[in-house]
Amino acid sequence: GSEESSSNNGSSTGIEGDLSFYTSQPDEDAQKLVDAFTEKYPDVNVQTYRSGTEEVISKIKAEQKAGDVQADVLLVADSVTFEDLKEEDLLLEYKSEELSEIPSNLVDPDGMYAGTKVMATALVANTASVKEMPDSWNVLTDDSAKGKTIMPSPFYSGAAAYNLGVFTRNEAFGWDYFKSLKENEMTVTKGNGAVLQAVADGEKSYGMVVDFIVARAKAEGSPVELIYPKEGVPVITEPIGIMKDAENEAAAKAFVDFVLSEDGQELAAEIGYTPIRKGVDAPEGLQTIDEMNVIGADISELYQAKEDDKKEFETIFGQ
Amino acid sequence: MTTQIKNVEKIFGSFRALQQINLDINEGEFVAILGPSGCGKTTLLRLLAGFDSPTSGEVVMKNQVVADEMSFLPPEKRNIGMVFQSFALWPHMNVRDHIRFPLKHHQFLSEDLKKGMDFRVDEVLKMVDMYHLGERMPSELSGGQKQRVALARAIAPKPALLLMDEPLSSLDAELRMSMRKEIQQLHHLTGASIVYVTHDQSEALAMADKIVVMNKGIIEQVGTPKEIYSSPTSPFVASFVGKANLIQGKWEGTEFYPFHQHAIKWDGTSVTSELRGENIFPARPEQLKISFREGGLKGVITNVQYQGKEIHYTVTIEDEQWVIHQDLDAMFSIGEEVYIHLKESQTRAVKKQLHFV
Amino acid sequence: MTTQIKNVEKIFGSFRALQQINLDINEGEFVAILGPSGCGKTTLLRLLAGFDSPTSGEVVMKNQVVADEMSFLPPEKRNIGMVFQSFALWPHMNVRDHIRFPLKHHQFLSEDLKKGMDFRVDEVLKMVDMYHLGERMPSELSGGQKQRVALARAIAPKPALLLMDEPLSSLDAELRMSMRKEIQQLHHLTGASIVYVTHDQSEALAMADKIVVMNKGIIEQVGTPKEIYSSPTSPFVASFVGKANLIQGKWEGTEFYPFHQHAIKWDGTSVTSELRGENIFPARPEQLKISFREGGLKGVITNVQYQGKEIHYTVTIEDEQWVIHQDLDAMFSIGEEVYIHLKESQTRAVKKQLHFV
Amino acid sequence: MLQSFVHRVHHQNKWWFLIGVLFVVIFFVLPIFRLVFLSFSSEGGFTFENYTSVLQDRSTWKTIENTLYVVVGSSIIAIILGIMTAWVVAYTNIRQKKLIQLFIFLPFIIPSYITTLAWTQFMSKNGFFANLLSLLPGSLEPMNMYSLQGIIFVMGLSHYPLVYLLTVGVLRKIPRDLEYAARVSGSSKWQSFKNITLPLALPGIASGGFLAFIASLDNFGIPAFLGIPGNIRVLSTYIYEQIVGLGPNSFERAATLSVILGLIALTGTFIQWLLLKKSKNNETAVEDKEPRFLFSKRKRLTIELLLWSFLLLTTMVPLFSMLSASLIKAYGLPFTPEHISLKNYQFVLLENQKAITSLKNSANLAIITTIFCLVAGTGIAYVRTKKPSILSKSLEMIIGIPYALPGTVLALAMIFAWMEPIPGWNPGIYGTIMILLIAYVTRFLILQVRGSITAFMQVDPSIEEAARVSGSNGFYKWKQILLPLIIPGVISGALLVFLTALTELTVSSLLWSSGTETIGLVIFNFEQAGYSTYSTAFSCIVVLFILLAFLLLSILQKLWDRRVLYHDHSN
Ligand SMILES: Nc1ncnc2c1ncn2[C@@H]1O[C@H](COP(=O)(O)OP(=O)(O)OP(=O)(O)O)[C@@H](O)[C@H]1O
Ligand SMILES: Nc1ncnc2c1ncn2[C@@H]1O[C@H](COP(=O)(O)OP(=O)(O)OP(=O)(O)O)[C@@H](O)[C@H]1O
Ligand SMILES: [Mg+2]
Ligand SMILES: [Mg+2]
Repeated sequence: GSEESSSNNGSSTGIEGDLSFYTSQPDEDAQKLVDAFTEKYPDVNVQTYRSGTEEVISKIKAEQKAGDVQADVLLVADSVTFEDLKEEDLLLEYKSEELSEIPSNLVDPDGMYAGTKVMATALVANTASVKEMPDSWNVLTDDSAKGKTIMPSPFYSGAAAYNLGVFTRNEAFGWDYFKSLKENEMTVTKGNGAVLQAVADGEKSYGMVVDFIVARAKAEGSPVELIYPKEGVPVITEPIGIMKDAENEAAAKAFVDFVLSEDGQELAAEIGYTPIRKGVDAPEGLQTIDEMNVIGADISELYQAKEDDKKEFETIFGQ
Repeated sequence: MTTQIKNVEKIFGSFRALQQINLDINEGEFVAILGPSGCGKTTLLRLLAGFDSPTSGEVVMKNQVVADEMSFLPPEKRNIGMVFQSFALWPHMNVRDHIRFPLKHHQFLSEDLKKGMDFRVDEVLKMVDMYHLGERMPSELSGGQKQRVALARAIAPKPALLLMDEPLSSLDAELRMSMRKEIQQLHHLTGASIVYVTHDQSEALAMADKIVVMNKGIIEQVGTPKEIYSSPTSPFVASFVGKANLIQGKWEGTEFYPFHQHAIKWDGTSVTSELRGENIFPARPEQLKISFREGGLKGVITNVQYQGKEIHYTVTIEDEQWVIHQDLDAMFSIGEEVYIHLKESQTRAVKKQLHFV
Repeated sequence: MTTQIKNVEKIFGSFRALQQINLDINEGEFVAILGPSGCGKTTLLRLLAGFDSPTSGEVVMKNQVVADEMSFLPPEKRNIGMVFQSFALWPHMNVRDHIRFPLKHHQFLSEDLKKGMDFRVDEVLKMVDMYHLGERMPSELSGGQKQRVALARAIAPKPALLLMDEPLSSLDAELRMSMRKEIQQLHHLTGASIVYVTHDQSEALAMADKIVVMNKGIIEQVGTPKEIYSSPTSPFVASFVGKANLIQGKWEGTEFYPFHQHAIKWDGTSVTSELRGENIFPARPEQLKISFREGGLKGVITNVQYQGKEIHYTVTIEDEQWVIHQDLDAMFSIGEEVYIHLKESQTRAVKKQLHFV
Repeated sequence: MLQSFVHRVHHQNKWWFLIGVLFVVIFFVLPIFRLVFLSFSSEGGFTFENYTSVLQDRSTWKTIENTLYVVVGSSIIAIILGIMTAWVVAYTNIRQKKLIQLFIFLPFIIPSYITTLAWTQFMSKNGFFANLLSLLPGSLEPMNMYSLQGIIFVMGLSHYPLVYLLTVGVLRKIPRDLEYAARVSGSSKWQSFKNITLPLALPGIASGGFLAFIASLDNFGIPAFLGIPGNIRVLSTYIYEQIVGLGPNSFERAATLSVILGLIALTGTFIQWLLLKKSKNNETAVEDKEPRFLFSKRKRLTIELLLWSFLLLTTMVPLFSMLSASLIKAYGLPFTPEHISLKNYQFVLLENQKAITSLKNSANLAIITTIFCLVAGTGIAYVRTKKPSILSKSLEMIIGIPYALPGTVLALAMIFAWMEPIPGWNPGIYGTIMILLIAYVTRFLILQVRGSITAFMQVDPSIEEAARVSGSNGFYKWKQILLPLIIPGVISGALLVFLTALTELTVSSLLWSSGTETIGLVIFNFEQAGYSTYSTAFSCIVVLFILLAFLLLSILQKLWDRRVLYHDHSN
């Protein structure tokens, strides 16, 4: 319905029509976001497709191969993924006005995508089995934690792959860190959810995991504690971008603006995420972007080295 | 319904089950197919029914080709009924439903049967003496009872051509007699053509208008019961139907010299030229007589079998074993030396009653 | 193997298939069970085999109770073999494997059979004339061929008790004869006890040491073939086995006055007291004679059936239908008035040969 | 006139034939062809490069090896357990067979991630089983679940109901006399089982075993959960890794691996054919539910005890872990009264719209899929058994492949095939619920086909011939003769289709669109967002829902049995 959106008759905003939104956010969160958006733009009918980051991207690529990408707006876990789409020339350049309030290192300089929130990968500990909370990533290589640690697999989780790239490019860690993790019998599991479950269960004592799900579980009463290690944490930003051949560009842009706007960011915080916009408070139990000690690496380098990193990881963790 | 089988051949894998079969079944005719186990009777019947198609040759019904190598008319379009040798009862249906099924679905059912369906079910059930077992399932029936259901199912819709594959083989003599009568009555009333497979020659002789004797996939002889019984044209028919002892010897005109013994001369007027050509005299067990009176062929009694109303003797003559039936008037024991004569009266009697049935 | 059936009863649902059955089967005895369709023959055999247990009563083998209401010895522990009426061939095994199977598994197999297994398979295959079909699967066999496989499988291991349920019903007369001989030979050689179910009285008469006549779930009479045939103790046995015409009349000692006609007097020395008590004279079709000679019972010929070596007449006498077999010497036609006599010789002949077989 | 009949019959058959071929081509050949095509393509066009690179990779061979271990091992476990349970239920005089049957199905309907999780907890170093073992002498340790054995074990347990379901009916239909014939021939119970019953039950066993085989090939949840920590890759997880790796050529590599997996599935089909080659029709019987082995009270009790402990272990372990997780306020809290609440159920049922929608969607999808498969699958099975030609055999082969492919791959193939079936023409199926329906039919048709083939293999041709000489070769032959005889097998197949379609996840996760979420997706979404308490609560509701459906079905079946089959005298 792009031809309708160009004619400004009737509706207050002038933005209307169908908007196809692909995302990897949890269902409920995506729903809240869409609800808030349509409250503001009642004439836009948002169709959501939600799945894991990997499935979403596969779907888009399959659609591309089959001849027609259906998505207009895309919001998935990490920037490396977007880097890949950018490479394949699937994205539309859009520099939203709201970008001025977003840290520039979390935004693509070419305007293809921009972060929407901050998710740090931190340490989780089981409060029943760990009496003294550690403050460093090194606890994972400590003898006392031998066989009691767990992390998500970079083969299955985009966030974990990103973390792998960041950690190994950081002097304090490097590949040696992962070698010692292996020596300390680190278990690798499919995703963040499984890591949290294993720690909450008491099957493991420590895990590497995204911060917000720990905060949620803790709030509900699970016996877990969230720790931001002093060396710093890698963060992913759940970037948002517009697909190149989006049918409803106007609505897509409005959607991106909304997500980055103050309203949108407050909604994110309300749901339980650390907002990316300066001046919006983080929810209970999570650090704000200002409090965090972020460790990072060059995105395009990460993107280029992704396959090699995974291979290296496999040689270390393979039997 | 007139049916013709023309030059039909049926091959299973490499086994030739039927060869060069030619047969006409006329409207209202009762044809019995007689032959030893494995000779191809069932195979022939299945071709007539339309379950299989011939490897070559054709089947014609009502002057229309219903089956050849290429295509065939399916059974349900042929106005037939069939009693399966293996019964082929439907395990989930009770006796009554078995008989009702063809009445409901047979495509050539007459109007009055359509109306009086329940009446017909009862009638047929009574006919086969299964009225009291109408609600039984096949698994609750005895072997003979199953066969009677199969029979009842086939005859219920009064088809134009009834194919029966040993329909009475599991029944006792008494029941078999009464079933025979029922089938004959049905035959008379409906004018259906009947093809009746049996291994029991007395059944074939008693019921059929025409008997087809088969052996190893070919037809040996076709004829009326009398022809088949009294004038076999092949040794096989003579021994299979009449249980005849095939006696070697020399023919001179209508005279026969068994074992080329010139002292003994039998009258063989009724023996067919085909058998004469093979230097054989077919002597049925009841055509021979055992006595101590000299002048016959000399032999020794080697086996005696009591058969109630008669006794079956095995007599060894010149290294051959003949079977002779005698009534109970005279008695012989194993080892006794006896003389064998041809009963004069037999041949004459047979001639006499040729005009009879 | 001695086997006793004591007071056995078998009930299916509400149907009483066997009642009060008492029977002894002695070591090496050949017992034929004869009876109409549905009388309980198969049921009895299945009890002996150990497939079912009796509702009450017990089965004893070798002085050991093998089945009563509570428990039963499984078939494989009984040293038996069985021919099933429905063949029960294994669809996934070829003919040869069918026969090899009991040889491999039978728990009472003699040492020489164990060694010469393949030889025995060949031997049995030849016995039933199936040697050339050893590799065939059951689905590729004709009805009679299947039955022969079932027979071969049962006799191959030479069990001590052979149970045969109509083992020859699908075979032609010739083959049946030769199978009979094989079975008798086996019987003599192995000394096995045989229980042989049949609906064919000539088979029972010819083969059995002892005949058990059953009807509607009870045993009517047990006896030697001769006793059963010549001295039936119940009207059922007389008519079922001997096809006797049950003639009403008055007995005075051993004299019988048919239809209470004082002018005609028949000698009934051989008739059992049981039948005399019921005022019945059992006259088998061949015991009567039709003639124009006055002095017999007057009747009218109502049906004539040609039977090859003899003719079966139906004669109506005082509203009753009698069946009389005559040889071909004399001929009568439908509607003719005739006189019926009792053949004098018959009674005497029967008496004479009682010492015979 | 007769002549024209002959021709018309042929004509009609041709039409049916054409429709059938068209159906298979569109639903099966097209997606598979797109996949094979992809495996041979690169930016530059046709190439073998994907194959050479995949096959030169050492880890591919290691993966194939693992896959074979897992698939063969778990199929063997499934077959053995399936036969044993089927035999006990079909032949012995144990009590409560209906209930037992229900317990046998349960592992099949509990989501496999729950089963897996439960077993890892049960078998963990300080879990229940370890405690049990410590009571025994010797230093026994529970099996390490993160290993090949662990994967094989859990997969075998999850797939044995397939074998059970297709075997139990076949066993009941074997005429008693065939076993008795073996017993009078002197063979013991075990020998007659081995030589007679087993070969005669082959149609069911081979079908069930084949389904278990290809189900293990496509299974992703178990090897993902247990294999990643154990660093064990099988084809399904490896393919997934390729796809989500998002490198250049990732799809092409995935397609190539899928073709290899498809070839393994075909091997399964061939093995199945080999097994079935010798199997011949029995004389036709109805299901004989009377027990054939009457065990004494004591023996029966022993068997019942053994069976029930097995059933309770395989169902109650996961079921209890699922139930307790769903009743707890927050994950990880001990299962004590103060932590128990129904708030998760409240959330799922009342506050979350999607859960209820998904129940409706999945039920609709499953029912329509089942009905469609029932008709088409039974038709195909009929042709396959009555006219075993090369064509009908290839048909069976092709239909089996989509069930063996990993769901993700099939979903991708569906997108390729259905978004623009003809380049430039988008029929508007993709993006609606229709695409899910089509995908389900494509994926699950084989379940019905196998179920129905199994049933047809038990019907002797003479049964049908008798109906035809009785004048019926159409509707009534089917309704009154064939259907009643095949219905148990057909229902088994339909049940499998229904149950698997109901909780399908992997295919749906790529093909759904808003408004068409399914049960599997909702559970998956909860799980991914870290709400295991919700996902277990919802799983419990689903299991309950299925149990109710079962109850309803068995009542319906009773009515059908009573009304339609045996006492239908009305027309
Ligand atoms: N499918 C088959 N494959 C190979 N041979 C077969 C097949 N069906 C039948 N035959 C053979 O064809 C011959 C004829 O079989 P058919 O069933 O017609 O015999 P029949 O005359 O009915 O015998 P019976 O009196 O024993 O029933 C037999 O020798 C049989 O073994
Ligand atoms: N399961 C059953 N339920 C009810 N009745 C049965 C069952 N099995 C057999 N009968 C009945 O028991 C009676 C005896 O059956 P059986 O099979 O012993 O007869 P049979 O003497 O062998 O007859 P045939 O010569 O016809 O084989 C029959 O009337 C039969 O209908
Ligand atoms: Mg036959
Ligand atoms: Mg019987």
